[in-house]
Amino acid sequence: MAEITYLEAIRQALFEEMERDESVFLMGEDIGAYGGAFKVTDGLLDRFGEQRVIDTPISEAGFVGAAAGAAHMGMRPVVEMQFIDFISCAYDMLTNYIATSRYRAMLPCPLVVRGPSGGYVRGGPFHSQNPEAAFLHTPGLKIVYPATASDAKGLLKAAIRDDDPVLFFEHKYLYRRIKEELPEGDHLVPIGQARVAREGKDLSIITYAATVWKALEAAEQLEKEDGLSVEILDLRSLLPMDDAAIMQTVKKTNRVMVVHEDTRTGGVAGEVTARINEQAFEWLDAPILRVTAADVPLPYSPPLEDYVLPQTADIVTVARKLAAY
Amino acid sequence: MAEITYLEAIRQALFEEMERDESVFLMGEDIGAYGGAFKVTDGLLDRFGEQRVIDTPISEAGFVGAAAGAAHMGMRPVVEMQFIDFISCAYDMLTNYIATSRYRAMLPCPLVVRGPSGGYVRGGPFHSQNPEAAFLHTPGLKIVYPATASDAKGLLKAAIRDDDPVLFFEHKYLYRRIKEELPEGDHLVPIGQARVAREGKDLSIITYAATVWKALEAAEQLEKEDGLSVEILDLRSLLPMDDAAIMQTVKKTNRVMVVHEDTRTGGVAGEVTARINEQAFEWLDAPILRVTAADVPLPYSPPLEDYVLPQTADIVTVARKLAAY
Amino acid sequence: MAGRAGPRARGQGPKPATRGNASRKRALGPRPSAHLTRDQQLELYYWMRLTRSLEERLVNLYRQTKVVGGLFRSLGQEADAVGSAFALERRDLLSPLIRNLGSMLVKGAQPVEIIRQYMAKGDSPTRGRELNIHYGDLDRGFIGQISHLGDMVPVMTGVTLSFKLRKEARVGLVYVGDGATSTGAFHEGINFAAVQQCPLVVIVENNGYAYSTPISRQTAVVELKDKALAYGIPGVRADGNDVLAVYDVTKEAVDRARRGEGVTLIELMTYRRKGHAEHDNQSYVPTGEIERWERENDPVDRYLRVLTEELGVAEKEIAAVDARVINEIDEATDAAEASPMPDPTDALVGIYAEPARIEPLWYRAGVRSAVDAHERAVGWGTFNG
Amino acid sequence: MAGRAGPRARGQGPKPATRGNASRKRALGPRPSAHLTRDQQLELYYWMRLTRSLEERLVNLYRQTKVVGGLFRSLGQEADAVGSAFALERRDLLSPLIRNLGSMLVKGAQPVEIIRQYMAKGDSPTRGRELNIHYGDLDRGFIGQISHLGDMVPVMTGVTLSFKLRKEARVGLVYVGDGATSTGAFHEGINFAAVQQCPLVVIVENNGYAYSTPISRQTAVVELKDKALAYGIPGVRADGNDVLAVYDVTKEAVDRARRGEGVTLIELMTYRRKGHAEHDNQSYVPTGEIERWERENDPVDRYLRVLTEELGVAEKEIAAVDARVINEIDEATDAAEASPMPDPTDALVGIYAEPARIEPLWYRAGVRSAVDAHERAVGWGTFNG
Ligand SMILES: Cc1ncc(C[n+]2csc(CCOP(=O)(O)OP(=O)(O)O)c2C)c(N)n1
Ligand SMILES: Cc1ncc(C[n+]2csc(CCOP(=O)(O)OP(=O)(O)O)c2C)c(N)n1
Ligand SMILES: [Mg+2]
Ligand SMILES: [Mg+2]
Repeated sequence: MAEITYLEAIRQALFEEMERDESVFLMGEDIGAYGGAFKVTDGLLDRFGEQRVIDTPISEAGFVGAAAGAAHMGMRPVVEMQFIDFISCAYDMLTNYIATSRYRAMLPCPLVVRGPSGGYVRGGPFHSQNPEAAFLHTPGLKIVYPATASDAKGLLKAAIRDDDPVLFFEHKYLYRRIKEELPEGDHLVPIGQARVAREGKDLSIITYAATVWKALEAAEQLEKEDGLSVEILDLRSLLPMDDAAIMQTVKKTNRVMVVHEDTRTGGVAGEVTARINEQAFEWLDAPILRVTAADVPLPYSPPLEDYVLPQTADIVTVARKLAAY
Repeated sequence: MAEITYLEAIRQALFEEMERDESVFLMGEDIGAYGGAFKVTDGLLDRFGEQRVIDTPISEAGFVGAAAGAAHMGMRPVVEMQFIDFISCAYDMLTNYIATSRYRAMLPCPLVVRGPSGGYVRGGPFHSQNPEAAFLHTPGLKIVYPATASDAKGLLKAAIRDDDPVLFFEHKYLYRRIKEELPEGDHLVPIGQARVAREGKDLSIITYAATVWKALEAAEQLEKEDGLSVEILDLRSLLPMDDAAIMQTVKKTNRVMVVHEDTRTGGVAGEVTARINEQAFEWLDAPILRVTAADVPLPYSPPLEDYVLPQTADIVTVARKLAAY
Repeated sequence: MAGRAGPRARGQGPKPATRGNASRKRALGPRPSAHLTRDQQLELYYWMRLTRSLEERLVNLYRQTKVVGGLFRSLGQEADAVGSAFALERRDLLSPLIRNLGSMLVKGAQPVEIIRQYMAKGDSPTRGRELNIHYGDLDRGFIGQISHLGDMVPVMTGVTLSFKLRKEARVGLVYVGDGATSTGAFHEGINFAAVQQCPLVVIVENNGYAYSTPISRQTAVVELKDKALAYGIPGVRADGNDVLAVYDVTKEAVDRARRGEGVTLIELMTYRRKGHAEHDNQSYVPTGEIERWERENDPVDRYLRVLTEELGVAEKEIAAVDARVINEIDEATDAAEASPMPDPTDALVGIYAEPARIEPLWYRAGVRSAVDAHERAVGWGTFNG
Repeated sequence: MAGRAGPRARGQGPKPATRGNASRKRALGPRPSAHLTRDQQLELYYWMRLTRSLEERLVNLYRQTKVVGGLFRSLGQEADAVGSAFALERRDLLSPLIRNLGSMLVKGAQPVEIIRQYMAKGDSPTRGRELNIHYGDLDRGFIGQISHLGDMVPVMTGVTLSFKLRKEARVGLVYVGDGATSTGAFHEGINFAAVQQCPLVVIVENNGYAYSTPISRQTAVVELKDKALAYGIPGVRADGNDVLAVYDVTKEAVDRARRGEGVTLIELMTYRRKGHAEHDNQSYVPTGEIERWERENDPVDRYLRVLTEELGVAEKEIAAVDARVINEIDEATDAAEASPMPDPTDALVGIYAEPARIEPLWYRAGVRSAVDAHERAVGWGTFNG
């Protein structure tokens, strides 16, 4: 079977779920005839028609809210943010209406909001965001952020079938950069389970999305240059978070680094650190160290962006410090 | 000098700053003739007129954005959210336009967004929120959340004079429940400095807003019943966070609990924990424990709300566990 | 400005009936209400009376501090809520606001549910999770609102979009206040619905105020029906205190939507005679305004006159309805008062489909209830719906 | 739907000039442009030519991969940007969008700044922090946009509110595209400005598309000027490809605002001849549409005819302007190419007034620059303005 990219994996997931369940339909800006800003939905209009691939006005709150209404009635809307940065315009709708729907009104709201996220692409402050932390403290939502083509496909299919609202973040840096062979058939990856991206015994790197690849780069280098055996845990799901998998790697290596691309203060790493601290404090031989972006809006010029975002060399530096601790 | 309430302290701050600087003006829903849903701005219309106390249409994004524009032009807008829960409607404006303004465009944006926050008042899921965590990972914003009348006044005056945008959260449970004598004259409390609310040596409780009072209650009980000496640090400012004060109390007691009213996952406690872990790991004799709300939208019925929110007895329970660790 | 405050300024007040007539003329052939049976005519009265009396009962309970939180009235607006909801079929869905108790009752909401909600009881429709009339039931055809104004418009756009996609001949009705027309959600929702030609009816209840804010500070348009012009949809205005006029104008819009002709915006002229909520003393209202509406334009009085003078309904038939209403409310009150408060740990149930219940925080394991109770909060009466 | 796609469907296309005339007729007495001096008439040509030639230069740099990120064109829309900005005074403030390079140039933006921005240089106005023409200068009277569409409307409401509060006789002008009229921010911003009677002019640039989305899928209104009716403000439509008509209609609105008569919405009919950004192949555009606009309705060609045939400007005067433009752009290009890229650690400066600089992350202390560079990202050409 042929290798496919992260982007094609997402398109396959949409295609297969729309084939499987006619209540699945898409809404978003320019997703029809144009096929989406990144061509993720390319070809879907031809296959499924205007009733199921709906170009919307520029109104994120409007069509995310509409997705909620349709979901109440038994549809399975999948909404695209042209760039995930625009999800901020639907923040109220997502956190107040959608996330609380089942709890306050016993009203299921199964929908998916997906879109291109993340930096390393010279997108500047409004086309590079990682919004996961802003939604992490909203009970009722689920959040996934895959790092591989296989997880992108499996998690999106699971998200569409999930009975609760799921935010599905896609890393645009990975769209066409990574390829892999995917398992045959109806490939599903359960939401809420982390993945060991690399086995190791000396220290653990807990991360997700694009920085999984930087961690892998760093691990290779550390193995070669320092003979360090690094374990990498790819969270994949941020909400719910896989505490068991986190504690397992912590108890195995006793040294932990949390890496993410988002800014440091208030980022997901804080939550991960707090959970480890509560559930595995005794197993820690060193402080949990964070490698993240600096606390600024992401600048656009390459030297600035590269300086602000976490890089492989940063992970190497911190890993050495951790190993020597 | 007479004792005044937390609410009167806020009104005094507004009054004094409007007297001092005519570029200060207010916008919000029903803040003029009606004096605001909680009467915080009562009397200000009579004193300062319709030009400086502006009733707005129901458009949080609209008038928060307007505040930004006015701020660019040298005005000092102070915007009221009728309930802070509605700040979600201005989330895009605050995080994308306002927070980035100085950095991306060298354009100062000095404004204050304030409003009644928090629970313990049977307000239900949409009139009880604590939105601080949603903004904590937005560089460019400042966030304060006072627990006392004195800090409410001093921090609001400082926020209005600050050259950057400040989110000023007021705890509605405290509005009329606490009273104190305020220092004479131009009382300012610098943003970014925590306050030791109670001296102690056995363990530290790091908290802010209404739960400062629950921590104080618990500390009294622990002193009486267990002879435990509890130190309480009131953060007051969440962004920037006073790392020095945090590390000082950690290094003094070596046992730390972080308490907040907001939901647990993704809450501010995670960030505090991560900072302590990085900067004072060696000083920890026990895991940092969190006392927070449960991860659900805040329900309205008293037995449910009381069960979901952190209570004094929870702090006592966890403190005993921490002391015995 | 002050002079322009309040509806009177815009020539409403005593005689909006004429506007109602205007909207009646728009009807092709006989007015839809001409086809109402005598039972249905009486039923309209029953719903209005039930709405008013139920709210009056809630006021008593509120005064006895048995209501948890604020109390919201629709006094003087009963015709707008009842007449519009009555124009829907059973399969249709409506999204009520805080002044639409009447609409919910027409759609099958039970008085005992309402009282349990206000008393935060464990067997209330939301099991004590949400306030006042914030609840829904898709089977009966009404959906629960949230506080954030405007948000229900996009939601109902999606509800009716699903009707369209599935080719179901169902219609959706969403209410917004004059104030909520200023929200971005209102704009984005209607615009999308108009483009998609969703079977949606948008009713703007113009009751003169948004909390304390008169329309003159809410918008520079004189007639809110003109908001429709920005979306390429028809906008009509009718007398919201004439229940038959409300029924007529809504029925026409509902039929139009069902025919697949898309969205209609209806402005109903009415007046909020009570404060925003029970705590609000209405100090901002020009003197005499409330009294004049009460005296000259009470929707129940007006309909009573129609019933007795035009439709030949006998006093004793009216009295029978009144008696039935009081009786139902008495029974509902007794049942609600007897209801239990929620079990605290129910707070952990149903945030997700899976897991159906979240674990209590470790230090709460085994704890059945919170330890310290809190007194009624000062100022909580000001919480909005 | 497809049939209705694109501007042609709505009877635009070849002869919008008539509409322009319509708007001229609206002017009381002689059109404002009748008072333009000969120098000003030539200046208008200069700005349009500078806009077009500068963008053409940027295309060359883009093809040489010297532009970092996407490239946005206003080809065929130069008259709308230039004519409207020209109607402002120096003290007035405008908020441009991605198609308003011309407006910024009129307001004093320098070609070298624009090229430095596109090349992400360290001495660009945003020091490499923001993309393309996302920058501003209050002294020169233009404010930097952010990507989130609609957000600049409330911001300009606040800017002009401050003019009103301080009784300054200044005016604000904000541009929005046809697509951005669907945003909640547009609605909330205009509505508030209308209520407050702010000295604000809102220009809706109707260029037929929002990215690939034709107006028929953006809104159900036929003329975007009718959006004004929802806010109780005047709405006018004019020919956006007739620079004098644009100047006239804008000048009238600006004067009106300066007189304290409040907000005006202007719809300018134009056409986006290039894709949303340089990467966009416009496959969604009906065949012939672009060519027809180019052939029959190019704003520069049209104004050249006016200059030479009606205003008696000589060919060689035109040629002189063209030469001056090319010369200025050459110099700007050389200067921009010679500019340095930013110093990486400048990324830590100026997020707050205090502290003026944040500390580098501990593991970066001493590190001057990031270690691994990244190749040009696939698909980044699709990034929007
Ligand atoms: C987005 C938002 N902002 C503010 C509020 C607070 N609030 C609740 S009701 C209300 C006034 C509503 O007025 P209107 O829409 O006219 O409805 P009415 O109460 O008159 O029926 C306000 C401002 C809210 N609920 N939602
Ligand atoms: C809130 C928001 N949603 C989506 C986008 C992505 N986007 C950028 S430009 C664009 C189309 C804009 O069309 P229009 O407003 O007509 O302006 P034009 O490009 O035609 O000048 C879109 C959808 C955005 N920038 N902001
Ligand atoms: Mg109202
Ligand atoms: Mg356009």
